[in-house]
Amino acid sequence: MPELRMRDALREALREELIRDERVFLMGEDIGAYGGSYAVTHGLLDEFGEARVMDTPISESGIVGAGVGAALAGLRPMVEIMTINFSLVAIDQIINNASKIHYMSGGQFNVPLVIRMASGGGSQLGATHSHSLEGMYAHFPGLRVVCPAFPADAKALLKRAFRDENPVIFIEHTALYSSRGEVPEDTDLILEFGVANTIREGCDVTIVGYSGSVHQALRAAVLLDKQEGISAEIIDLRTLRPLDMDAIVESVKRTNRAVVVEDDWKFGGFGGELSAQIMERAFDWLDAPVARVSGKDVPMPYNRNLEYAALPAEEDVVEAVLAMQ
Amino acid sequence: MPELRMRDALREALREELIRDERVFLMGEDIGAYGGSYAVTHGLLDEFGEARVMDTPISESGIVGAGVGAALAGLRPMVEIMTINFSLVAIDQIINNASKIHYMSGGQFNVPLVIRMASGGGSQLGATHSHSLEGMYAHFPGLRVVCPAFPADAKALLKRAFRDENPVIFIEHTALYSSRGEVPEDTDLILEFGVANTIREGCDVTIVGYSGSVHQALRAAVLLDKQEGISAEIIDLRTLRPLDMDAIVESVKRTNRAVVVEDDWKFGGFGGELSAQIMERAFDWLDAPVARVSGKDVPMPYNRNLEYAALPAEEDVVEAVLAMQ
Amino acid sequence: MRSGLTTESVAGPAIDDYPEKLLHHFLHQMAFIRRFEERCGEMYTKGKIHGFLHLYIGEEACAVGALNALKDQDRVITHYRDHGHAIARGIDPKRIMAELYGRVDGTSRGRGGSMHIFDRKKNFFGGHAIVAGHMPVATGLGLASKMHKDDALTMCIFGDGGVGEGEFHEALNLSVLWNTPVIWFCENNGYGMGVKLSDSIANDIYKIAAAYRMPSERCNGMDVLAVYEAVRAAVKHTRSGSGPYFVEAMTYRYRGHSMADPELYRTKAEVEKFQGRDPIERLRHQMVEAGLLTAADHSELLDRIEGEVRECIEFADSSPNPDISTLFDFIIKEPSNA
Amino acid sequence: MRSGLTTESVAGPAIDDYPEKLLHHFLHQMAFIRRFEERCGEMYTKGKIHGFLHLYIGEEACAVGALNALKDQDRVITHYRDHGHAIARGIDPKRIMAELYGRVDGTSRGRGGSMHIFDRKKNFFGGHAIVAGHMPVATGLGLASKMHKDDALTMCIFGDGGVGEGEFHEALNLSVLWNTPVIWFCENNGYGMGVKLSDSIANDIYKIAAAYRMPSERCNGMDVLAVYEAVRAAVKHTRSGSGPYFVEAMTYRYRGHSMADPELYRTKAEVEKFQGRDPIERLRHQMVEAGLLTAADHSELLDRIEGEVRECIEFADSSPNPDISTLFDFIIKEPSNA
Ligand SMILES: Cc1ncc(C[n+]2csc(CCOP(=O)(O)OP(=O)(O)O)c2C)c(N)n1
Ligand SMILES: Cc1ncc(C[n+]2csc(CCOP(=O)(O)OP(=O)(O)O)c2C)c(N)n1
Ligand SMILES: [Mg+2]
Ligand SMILES: [Mg+2]
Repeated sequence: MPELRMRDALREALREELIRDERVFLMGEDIGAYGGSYAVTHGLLDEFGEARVMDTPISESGIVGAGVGAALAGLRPMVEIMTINFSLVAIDQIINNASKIHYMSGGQFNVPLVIRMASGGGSQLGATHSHSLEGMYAHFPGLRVVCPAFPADAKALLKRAFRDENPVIFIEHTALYSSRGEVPEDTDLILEFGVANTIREGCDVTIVGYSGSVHQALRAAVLLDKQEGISAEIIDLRTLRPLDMDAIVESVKRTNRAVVVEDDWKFGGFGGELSAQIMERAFDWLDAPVARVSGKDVPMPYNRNLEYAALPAEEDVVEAVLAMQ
Repeated sequence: MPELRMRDALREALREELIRDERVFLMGEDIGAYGGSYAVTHGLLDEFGEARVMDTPISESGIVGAGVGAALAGLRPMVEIMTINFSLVAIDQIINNASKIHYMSGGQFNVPLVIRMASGGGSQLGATHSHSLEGMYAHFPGLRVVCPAFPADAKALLKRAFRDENPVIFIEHTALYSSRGEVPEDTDLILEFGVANTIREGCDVTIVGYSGSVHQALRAAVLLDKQEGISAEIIDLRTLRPLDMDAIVESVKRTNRAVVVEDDWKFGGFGGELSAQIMERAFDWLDAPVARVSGKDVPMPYNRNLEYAALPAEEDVVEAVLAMQ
Repeated sequence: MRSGLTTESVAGPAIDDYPEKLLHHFLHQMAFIRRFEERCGEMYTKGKIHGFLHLYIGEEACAVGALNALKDQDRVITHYRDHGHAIARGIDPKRIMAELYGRVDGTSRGRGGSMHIFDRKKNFFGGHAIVAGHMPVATGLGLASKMHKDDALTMCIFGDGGVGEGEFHEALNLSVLWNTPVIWFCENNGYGMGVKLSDSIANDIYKIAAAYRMPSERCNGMDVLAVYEAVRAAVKHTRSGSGPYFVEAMTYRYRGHSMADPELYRTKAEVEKFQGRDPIERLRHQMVEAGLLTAADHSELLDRIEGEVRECIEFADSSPNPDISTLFDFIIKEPSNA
Repeated sequence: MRSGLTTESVAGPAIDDYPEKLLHHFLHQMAFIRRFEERCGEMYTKGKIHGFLHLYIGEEACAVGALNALKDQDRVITHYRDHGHAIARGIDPKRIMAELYGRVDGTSRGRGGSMHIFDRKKNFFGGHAIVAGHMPVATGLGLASKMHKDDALTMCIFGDGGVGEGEFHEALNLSVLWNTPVIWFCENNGYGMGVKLSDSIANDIYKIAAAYRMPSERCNGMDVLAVYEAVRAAVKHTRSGSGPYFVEAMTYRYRGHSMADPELYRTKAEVEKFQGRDPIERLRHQMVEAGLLTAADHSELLDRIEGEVRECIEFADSSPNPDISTLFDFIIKEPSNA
C-alpha cells in the first residue's frame, strides 16, 4: 500500500468522487488558483476546470447557502470553509437550513452537502484562528460530523460523505495534514459512519479520542506501557455523529476505566457527552470516574509556551490514567 | 412585595439601569415603536427617547458588532436579539469579538456588553424558531451566561449584568415571560453571578435545572412527594457560566442521586457537562448514574403533539428519579 | 434623495392587452388568497392554528402577478409570509391549510407549519423563517440550473426588512458573479415588523440592487398587471441567459405583522389610505369597466371561493395529527447507494 | 462597465503644496514600514516569529497617507495586515515586534500576535483576523462618538476581499442610517488571498459603497499624497457631522498573502509592473526633483532606519516569554463596581 500524507489522501478522495459522479463539484475560497490554503485541492482546478472547482469570494454564508441550494436541486456540492473558525459566519446556513430542511419539508427535500473544514490549534494562530468546534456541530440533529485521524480513514470517510443524503461536516485537523499513513488503492473503498475503530487493544484503561487527540492517546499509551506497565486500549471514534457508543461501552466494561481526550475546551465540550454516556451505560463497571483530558478553558494564546500549556498533551493523558489507579 | 410578570421585572431592571447609568443604552429589532416582540421594552422608547432606545434594521451581526464597538468606546450597550435562533447570524461577533478582545488585547480593552435573547420552544414555532442554545454559549471562555427562572432573579441578575465588565449572554425563556413572582422593590438589589439557588430542600435526590426546566423540576418534586414519598432537592443554577458546581456537589453528597433537566437536545448538550462534573467530584457518593432529562434529539416539530413529545415534561423527571431507586 | 414609484394608482398596463381568461384567473387567485387568509386568521383565534401566523392580506397582487409569469419547471423559494405564494404557485390549498393545522395531510406532514410550506412537485422550495437566510440558497438553486443547463429559473421572494441582512449582499453579489438565472423579487410593504423602511435601509432598495450591476426595476405591487409585466421582463432577461434581475414591488400589508402585533407603529389612517388602493378592487373595477365582469359574476365568484376555502378548513379539520411514533422520522435520510 | 482610477502614475498632488517636514515624515514612515516588514519576513524564516504573518510591503502609502490625516483622539480599527497601520499610528515599533515574537513586552503581552495588534493609548482598536468582522465594530465606535458628542472619528481599514462578506453591507448601511463619524478605508490590492477582485465583487467597490448614499471616492494608493488628500477630504466631511465617507485606495502587495503563499495565482511580470510604481520611490523621486532630498540625505535616512529596526529586533529578542502561571489572565475582567 502506498503511503500518503493526509492532504493527499483527501485530494484522492475528491478526485475520485469528481470522476465517479458528475453531480459532484467543489466550491470554496482559494481552492482553485491559490491551490487550497492547505493544498488539499491542489491541481484539481487544472484537471476538472472552473465549472467543477469554483473559487469563491469571501462569503462563507453565501457559499454554504449556495451549496444548500445546489444540493436541493440535485447536485452533490462540496463546500470548503477554509477553517472552522470562519464557519461561525456561516453557521446559520448549516443549522437553520442544511440540518433542518429535510425535517421541515416532511421528508420532501434533502440536502446532500459535504462541508469540509480545517480545525484545531497548535500553530500559533491566536484566539480567533484556533478553534476546535466539531463537538459543537455534533450537537445538532440532522448533521453528520466526521473527524478522521488517519489518511486511510480520511479518504474512505470523505468518499462515504459524498454518498450521503444529508449534510456532512467533515473535520480535518490542521496538525495532521502532513501526517503520513498507508492508504489502500481500492477506489471503491468507503467506511460507514458510526463505526469506531479500536486502534490499540489493552486491558487496564480505555482511552477515547477523535481527530488530533487520537495521536496524543497513542503516544500516551506507549509511555504508559513503557513506564508503568499499564496497557491502554484506544478507541478512535472517527465520527462524532453518529456516535459508536456501543464500542466504547463494550471496551470500558472490560477495562473498568475510561479517559476521554479532546483538543476543545473542557467546559461544555463533547467530552462531557462521552463521559456522561459512559457513566449512564457502564456505571457498575467503572472503578473510577471517567476522566476528561481537554484544552484549558482559555481563548487560544498566541505565545508558543502558553499555547502549548493550553492544549492537551500525552503527559496529561498519562497523568489522568495514573490518577485512576 | 409586589408580584410582577417576568417581562415586567425585566423591564424594571432596564428602566432602573437606564436611569442609574447614562452610559447604558438599548439597541434591537422592534424594541421601540413596536414595543418589543415580547413586550419587555414596552414604553421605554417614550420614556428615554430614540438616542437610548434604538430600533435597528434586521442586521443581527451588525448590531451586535456595533454593541461591541460602543462597549469598547466606554458605553454600556444592551443589544436585544429577538430570539436566540437569530443569534446564529451574529455568533461570530459574540465569539470572535466580544468574548476574545479582552484576552487578545492583553487586557487593554474589554467589552461590557449585555446581549439579551429569548430562548426555548413550546409555542409551536417550528424547527428554526425553537432552539435552546444557552448551553452552547456557556462553552466559550470570556462569556457570562445567565438563565433566570423567576422574575426576582431575572431583575437582580439583569441589573448585575449591566455592572459587569464582560459580555453577558442573558437568556429569557419565552414560556416564562408571563409567569409571575414577587419582586423586591429595592432598586439596588443585585445578584452575584455563579451562585446557584437551592429552591427546595430534600434528601433523596438532587434535581438540577435552569431557566424553564426549573419549573418542570418543581412540578416533578411535588408529584414525587405526593405519589412516592420521595423528597427531592432542587437547585436552580441561575448562571451556567460561571457555574456553581460546589452547590451541586454538596447537595449530591447528601442525596446520593442526581437528575439534570434541560430543554435542549441531550446529545452534546450542557447536561453532559453537569453529569460529567458530578461524577468527577462525587463519584463515591453516587448510588446511581446521574440521569439526564432533556429534549429529544429532533428538530422541533410544528405539530403540537409532536412538540410536546419532543420537550421534557415533569413526568419524564419523575420517571428518571424512580428508575434510580 | 429617495425617489421612484409608490403604490399610488399610477396608470398601469391597460387590461385590454390581456386574454379574458387570464384576467379572470388573476381575480380568482387574488380573491381566493384574500379569503383564505381571512379564514386563517379566524381559525387562529379559534385555536385551530398555532405558532406564528403571518397574513398576506393586501399584498395579493405581488404573488399572483409574479408567480403567474413563471413556468412549471421554474423554482420558487420564499420567506415565512408564504401562503399567498404557495397558493399562487398552484399548491393544493387544502394541504396548505392542513399544514397550518399541523396535520399529516399538510404539505410537510405537519412538521413545518405556516412559515415552512414546501412542495417538491411544484418546485416550491419553502417557506423560510430566518430573514434573508433563503437568499443564498436561491443563488445555489440558480447555480444548479446553470450547471444542469436546464431551462429552469429561480424566483426568490423576500421582504424589505430582509435587505438589512448581510446575506442579501452575499446572495446578490454571488448571483451576478456567477451569472445565475435568479429573479430577486422584493415585496416592499414598507415595514419589517414595526420598523419603517427608512429606518432600515439607507437607499431605495432597487437602487442598492442595481449597484451589483444587474437590471433592477421597481413596480406597483398593488396592480397585478404591473407586477406581471415587471416579472415578465425579468423572466425574458433571465431565461435568455443574461443573469439575475431584481424587481421591487411596492405594496402594503393590511393586517399586523403576525397575529400578535399590537400595531403601535402605524396609524389606522395610514392603513386605510392603502386599503383605498386595494389590488383586488382595482382589477375588479377594471374588468367591470371593460365589460368583462358583471355584479352577478362577481358575487358568484365570491360564493365559489367561500365554498373552496370552507373545503380547505373541513379537510384540515378531518386530517389526523401525526402519530407520536413518527417523532424521529425525516431527521436523517438514509443513503440511497451506500 | 468597471472603471475608475488605477495605480498608474497619474499626476498626483504637487509636492510643493506640502511642508518639507511633513514630506520627510512621510518618506521616513514609509521606508521604516518597508524595512520593518522585510526584517519581519527574515525573522519568520529564522523561526523567531510564528503563526500567520501578513506583510504590508508595497502598500505603505495607504497607511502613511491615511493615518497622518487623523488626530490623536480619533479611533483606528483594522484587519490582520496591520503592522503598517500600527506603525503609522505611532505605536512603538519595538512593542509591535515584541508582540510578533509573542513576548511580554508586546502590545498584547504576547497574547495576540501579528494579526491582533492593539494599543489603547493610541486609540488603536486592533488588529482583527476575521475578514470584515471588525466593520460592524467600527460602526459601533462611531456610534459611541455620536453619543458622547466627542470630536473623535473612527477610521476602519479593510481589504477588497472583505467586501464579499455580509458584514460589509450591514456595517455600511448602519453607519449611514445612524449618521456615524466613520471613514471606511478600503485597501484594494487587487486580491483576496489568491482571488482576483473581479472574481469576488460584481462592481467597483467605491460604486457599491456609493449605493448606501455616502460620498465615495477612489484614490491612487501608490501615491502617499493622493491618499493623504483623499482622506483629508473624508475627515473634513466626517468631522463636520455629515456622516460616514468611503475611500477606496488602489494599491498592490509585493509579497505573498502570508509567508505560506506559493503565489500560483499571479505572474512575476505583474508584480514587477507594480513595483515600477513603488510609492516610496515615487516620493523620494519627487523630493529629489524638488531639491528637498540629496543622495546623502537618503542613504543617511536608510541607515537610521536600519538601526531603528535593529533595535526593535533586539528589544523583542531580549523580552521574556509570558509565564505559564499567567495562562488564565485577561479572560474575564473583574467587575469594577460589583
Ligand atoms: C434573522 C432573523 N431576524 C429576525 C427575525 C424576526 N422577524 C421575523 S419577520 C421580521 C420582519 C421581516 O420584514 P420583511 O422582510 O419586510 O417581511 P414582511 O414581514 O414585511 O413581509 C422579523 C424581524 C427572523 N425571523 N430572522
Ligand atoms: C471570515 C473569514 N474568512 C476567511 C478568512 C481567511 N482569510 C484571511 S485573509 C483573507 C483574504 C483577505 O483579503 P483582503 O480583504 O483583500 O485583504 P488583503 O489580505 O488583500 O490585505 C482570507 C480569505 C478569514 N480570516 N476570515
Ligand atoms: Mg416588509
Ligand atoms: Mg486584498
